[in-house]
Amino acid sequence: MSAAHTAIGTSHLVEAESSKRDSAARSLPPQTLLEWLRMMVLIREFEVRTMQAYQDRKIGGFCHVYIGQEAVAVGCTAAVEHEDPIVTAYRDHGHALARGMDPKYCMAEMFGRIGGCAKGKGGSMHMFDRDNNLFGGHGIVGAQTPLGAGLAFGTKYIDEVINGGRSQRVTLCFLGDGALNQGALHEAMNLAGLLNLPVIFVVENNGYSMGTSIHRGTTMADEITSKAIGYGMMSAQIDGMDVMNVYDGMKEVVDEARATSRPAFVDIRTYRFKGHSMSDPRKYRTREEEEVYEDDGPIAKAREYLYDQKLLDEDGFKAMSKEVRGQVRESIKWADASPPPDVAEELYKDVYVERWGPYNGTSEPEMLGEPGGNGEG
Amino acid sequence: MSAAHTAIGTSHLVEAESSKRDSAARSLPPQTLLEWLRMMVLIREFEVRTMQAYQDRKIGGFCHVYIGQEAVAVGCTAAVEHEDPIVTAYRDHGHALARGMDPKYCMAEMFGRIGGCAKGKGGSMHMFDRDNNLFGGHGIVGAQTPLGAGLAFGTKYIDEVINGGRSQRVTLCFLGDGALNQGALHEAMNLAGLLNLPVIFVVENNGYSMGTSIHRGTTMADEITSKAIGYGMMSAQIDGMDVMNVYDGMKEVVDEARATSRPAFVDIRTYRFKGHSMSDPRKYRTREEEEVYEDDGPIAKAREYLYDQKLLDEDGFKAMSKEVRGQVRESIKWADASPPPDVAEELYKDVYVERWGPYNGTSEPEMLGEPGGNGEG
Amino acid sequence: MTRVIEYRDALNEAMSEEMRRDQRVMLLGEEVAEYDGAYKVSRGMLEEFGAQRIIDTPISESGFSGMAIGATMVGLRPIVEFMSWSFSLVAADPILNNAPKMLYMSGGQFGCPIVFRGNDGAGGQLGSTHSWCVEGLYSNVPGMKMVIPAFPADAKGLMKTAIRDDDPVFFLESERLLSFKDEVPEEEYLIPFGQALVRRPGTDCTIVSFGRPVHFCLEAAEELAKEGISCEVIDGRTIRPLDIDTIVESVRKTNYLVVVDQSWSFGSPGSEIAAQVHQHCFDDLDNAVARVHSADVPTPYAVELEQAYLPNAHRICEAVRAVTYTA
Amino acid sequence: MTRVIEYRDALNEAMSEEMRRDQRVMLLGEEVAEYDGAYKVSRGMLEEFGAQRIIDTPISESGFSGMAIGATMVGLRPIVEFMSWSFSLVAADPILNNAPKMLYMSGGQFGCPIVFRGNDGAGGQLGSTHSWCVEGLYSNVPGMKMVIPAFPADAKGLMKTAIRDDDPVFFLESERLLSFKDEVPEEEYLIPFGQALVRRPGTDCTIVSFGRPVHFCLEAAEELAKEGISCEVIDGRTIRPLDIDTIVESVRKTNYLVVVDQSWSFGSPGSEIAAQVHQHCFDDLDNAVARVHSADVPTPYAVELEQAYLPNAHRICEAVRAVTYTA
Ligand SMILES: Cc1ncc(C[n+]2csc(CCOP(=O)(O)OP(=O)(O)O)c2C)c(N)n1
Ligand SMILES: Cc1ncc(C[n+]2csc(CCOP(=O)(O)OP(=O)(O)O)c2C)c(N)n1
Ligand SMILES: [Mg+2]
Ligand SMILES: [Mg+2]
Repeated sequence: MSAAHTAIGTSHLVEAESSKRDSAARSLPPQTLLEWLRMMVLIREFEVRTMQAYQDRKIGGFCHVYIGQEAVAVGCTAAVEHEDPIVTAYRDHGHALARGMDPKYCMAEMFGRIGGCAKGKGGSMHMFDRDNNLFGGHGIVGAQTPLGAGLAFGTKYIDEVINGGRSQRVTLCFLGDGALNQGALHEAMNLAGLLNLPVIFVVENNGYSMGTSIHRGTTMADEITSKAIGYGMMSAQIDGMDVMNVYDGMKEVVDEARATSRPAFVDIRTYRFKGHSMSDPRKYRTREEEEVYEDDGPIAKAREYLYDQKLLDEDGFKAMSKEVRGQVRESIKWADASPPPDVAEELYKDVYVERWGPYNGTSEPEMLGEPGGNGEG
Repeated sequence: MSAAHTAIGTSHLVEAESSKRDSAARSLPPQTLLEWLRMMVLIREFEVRTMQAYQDRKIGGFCHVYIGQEAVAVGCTAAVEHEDPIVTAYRDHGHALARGMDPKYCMAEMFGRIGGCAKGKGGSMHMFDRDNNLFGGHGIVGAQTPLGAGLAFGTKYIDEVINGGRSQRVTLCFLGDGALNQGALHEAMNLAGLLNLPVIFVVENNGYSMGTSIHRGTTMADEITSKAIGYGMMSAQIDGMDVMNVYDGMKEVVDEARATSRPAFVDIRTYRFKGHSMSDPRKYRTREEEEVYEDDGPIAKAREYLYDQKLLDEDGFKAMSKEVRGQVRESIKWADASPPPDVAEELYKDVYVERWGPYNGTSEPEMLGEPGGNGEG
Repeated sequence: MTRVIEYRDALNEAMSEEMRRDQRVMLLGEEVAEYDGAYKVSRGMLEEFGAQRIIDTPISESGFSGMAIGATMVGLRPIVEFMSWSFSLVAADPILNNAPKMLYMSGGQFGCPIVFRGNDGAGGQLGSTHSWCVEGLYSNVPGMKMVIPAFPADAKGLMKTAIRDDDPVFFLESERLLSFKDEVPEEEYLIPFGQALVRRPGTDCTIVSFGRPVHFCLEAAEELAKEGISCEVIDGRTIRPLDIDTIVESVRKTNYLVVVDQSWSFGSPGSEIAAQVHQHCFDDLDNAVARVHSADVPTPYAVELEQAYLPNAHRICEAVRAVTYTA
Repeated sequence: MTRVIEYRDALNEAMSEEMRRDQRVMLLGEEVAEYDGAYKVSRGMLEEFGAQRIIDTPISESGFSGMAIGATMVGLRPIVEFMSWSFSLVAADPILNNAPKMLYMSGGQFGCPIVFRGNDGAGGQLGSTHSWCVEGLYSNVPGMKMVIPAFPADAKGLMKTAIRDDDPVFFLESERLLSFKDEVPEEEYLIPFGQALVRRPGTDCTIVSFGRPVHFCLEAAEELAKEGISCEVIDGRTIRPLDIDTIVESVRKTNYLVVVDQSWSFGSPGSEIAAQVHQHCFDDLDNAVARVHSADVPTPYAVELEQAYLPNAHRICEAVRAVTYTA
């Protein structure tokens, strides 16, 4: 069996070469690049420990780790502002961490503890973080894509209609390559195109949906940007194994989407190093294929660059890794110490904003100030 | 407001010109062309009387007439074999007649009479005709498109797996331009592409879905064949106001789909002369726009050609029209005479193939001979 | 001050008032803007509120429902029109799996203040795919509220409440009632959810219903009154929350109950009310609760079949006579 | 001859036997072929039947369900696997608006012999969107049959009946039961639809349930027996058709009924059974029918919450004690 992406050997390298010439990432302060590396190491370490915790039955349900794809969440998140909404699928730990969620809330959520970002009610697939503008973690394949269009609709509406200015924010809507085949995505893309919504559909194209390689599930698998043509949408293909490349490619698309208030479609070529979820023997691909990708993983690549540029040395990396390990260890401790949600208190809570009773049906405007008002509160 | 299709003035004419040079239709026996004209006249007359009957409250519910689009059903049906399945949306009278349904069954169905093709249980939107391989009339926009893929899947499976031969039949799946924006279509197209299903998605692009012009509802409205690119599917654009042109264009696509067992996507440019349904004041378009299309309607066009070629003269056309009027009048009489379905007999019938009771769960193989057998019964 | 207006205009008034009050509210759906709504419910709203707040969508129920849900997450309060609830099946995932669960899944971070509205139930001979009573299907799901007004005044007051409500509201209108005219107060008012209304007081038998069939119940009660059977007719108004108390109170008085529910019988609001009333009134009932539903078959087109299929005053009268042992 | 095999293998055996018997039968769904099924239900079937009959699909539930329905119209008899019924919501339109209505809408011309099958109900901590009990939602709809086996032998016999049935069948399995082992006859057999089974005879109280919770009922009955309460446990096996007769017969004997239904309470199979039993046994019941359901909230992830959310033996025991006035 050949590698998941037949084109990876060629077009990816070309992309990477060309981006070396005029890279926005290269002109960023070294501290930023070091932070990216640190974040990727954090995600990796977090996920390794997540897998252990799952083996130890501290985590239940479905659990999908992000190992191998770190450069995507980190590079994409870096390319947008903190106010720009992000929404994603169930493989969402990386996005949560990259977006700034403290790992302890993420871990506690998976442990099903009250300290989790959703008080243990959501679980691994549903990471929400209002403060960090992360709008979930969604488990139904493709379901987050109309939501992504809606986030962009909402920010644009607030900026334009309520605040009377111009649209300022851009939404990143992540999806797996498997979601390409859900009708919801196509409806969302058409809506985004028609209504000029500043949303970027970011396909984390890891070449597989569960055991199905993209070639077996998706037409035009080698050129999925062709799916954007029918919606008159700009598109790009980006090598997702190089965080600087992800940043460079995404920055361009984000700037364009923000300036024009138009949607975009991005095919980021990546690879998941582990199984689909915790119970996947990965019979559908060869170990050789896995090695092709892992040898050239996103962390190694970023580290080598920083070594080359003398922005980091081995000791520095060791110290960074150690610190990260400590942080993740702390998050586990914290999660372990957090109590489970109290059944009497929590089971029936959060079903409705107000509990039923003789219900008077008035809602206090809370998010945007007074109704009819102009300011986002 | 400009005409519905901005491109119609140019690309349509080009199509028509080129097809004049080597037209398959032109080499058919004159009798065939005369039959096409007669069928278009029949559909037109049938629909005019349908509208009257609706005004007279003999027909209820939603009712969508086919006036203006006659060349599409007639040309497409002529381009396939009688064994090739056809499925369509709710604007389905034209397809039923073109497929060979006796107008009296179609009219009686709309009258809600037991003599209707579905015993009056379906109504205007649900014309089914097993003998003529018409698999409905479906009311939910886009719902028929996965069915169309399934009909092709089924015929291919029967031909290849059960009969051990090669795939022989091609399915025509008609849809409105409004259905382009239903996710189901996109899932169906991807499936058809992946599984090599011989199904042709025929868009009857009349430029409007209810009051919404295609430009307001669909991205890439001037070039909807771009929607096929993402599925690696062959596509064509055809002028739908000229039945010979429809036949020529479709014949090519059908032959190719049959030979290769591959799907196709066809944009047939047409126009509905009347409102969306019976209660549509058509405020969303100008009378001038309507006239542009009506002056050059499919019936006039075919008739002029036959006049030019001396295959028909005015008397002949008058005789034809008269005969058709008689036939439609007869169908109305017949429908009027057909009794309504008996409530006691029919209300609870056809819910299950066998009525419940102590149910023994055996089904007699009826369509394909003995189970496991090879022959299609 | 009241005046007599159509049900559709009561809806229009409620939406317009709320849109004037709160810029976060907007309306989207097929044909709602330039066409004034397929059933003219949003007549004139494009003109008043402009194309950024009254938005025509393509035929993409799943897409635009999900989009509207996403918009709530940054603070908007959309109203989504389904031309018919029958077309909401293609949007079942966003409306059932997203909207009513967002608050819970996110541990209370993101509510979903949205109104889904449109025609529910049989119109005139619309056939099998276009006649859904989605209350039979969707009322099973917690996290949303379900409203089904029978009168124009309720349509207005409940719609206003729905728009201000912080939870997702499924608002079920009836094509057959849109032209129904009745008194509607001119001023602003909100009708709380979860409060049924005794539309006609009576002593011998309780009849409870929702939405359009409430009118059949009133007809039946009129008819039965002539026979000396005094029926108390309760208009449930909301299905979630269900005002079981008002029903129970009435049954304690009349000792008989007929539930009239236009949805199919199996696992419906009708079965729920029957089950709950038996629970609460085990010692009060002098007969089992009787139920009148649409026939348990796909909706037929032919007018004779459709009439026999739907609940109507005649069938309600029969049920009341049977349950009160006066048949 | 019987042997002890897993529930998943009983399903596999049924499908394989029918596919050997009838070439019109094929299986399609996500990961059913090369991956042997996400839950290994179709293990080995690709090998035996080849890629034309065991078909991996993309993640397009609406598309492939509709496709399979179309295929029935030219004579095939597909089995469609939903990896989970929770993912069937995106396919609600084809499975509810097409399959169960095709025969009626076409005036008897086109039946729809298809089986939709997959995991239903909560798995282990799968959270809000992945834990649907679709019987609560879909059983309202006429035109389809609904099967929900609790034991491997039933899984086999009912699956074979489902495949041979000429109507659409919704076949609800349980992820939590797939590894459950029990005796299953080796030979071919068909179990008719609409026949409930008394799993445990008893005299003091009837408990009726469907699918996985039947096991909790048996546990509860065991527990209650120690307290001297003899429960008759009925396994409904099919929800449509519902074998109300067997339930009624039992209630006439025990005079008490507890319905255990893992779906949400409102408008569920549980409410339907309660309503029907009150109708049929008005004079036989010594107390109102009690119901045990999942809590009326979205499914929580945390294990403590999920346990409290789901029906279990403990809650069933409490319900039986309460209903029989022995609490
Ligand atoms: C509608 C729906 N169908 C099926 C599933 C089960 N499922 C969960 S993840 C998955 C594969 C998705 O693959 P992809 O989109 O490529 O994302 P990746 O796992 O590679 O990140 C499937 C089939 C689901 N969650 N939702
Ligand atoms: C899913 C769904 N949404 C909405 C409708 C209501 N509706 C019926 S026809 C129609 C317009 C369809 O336009 P088009 O596909 O272009 O077909 P045409 O009427 O032009 O033949 C709409 C919105 C429906 N039947 N199904
Ligand atoms: Mg993938
Ligand atoms: Mg159209």
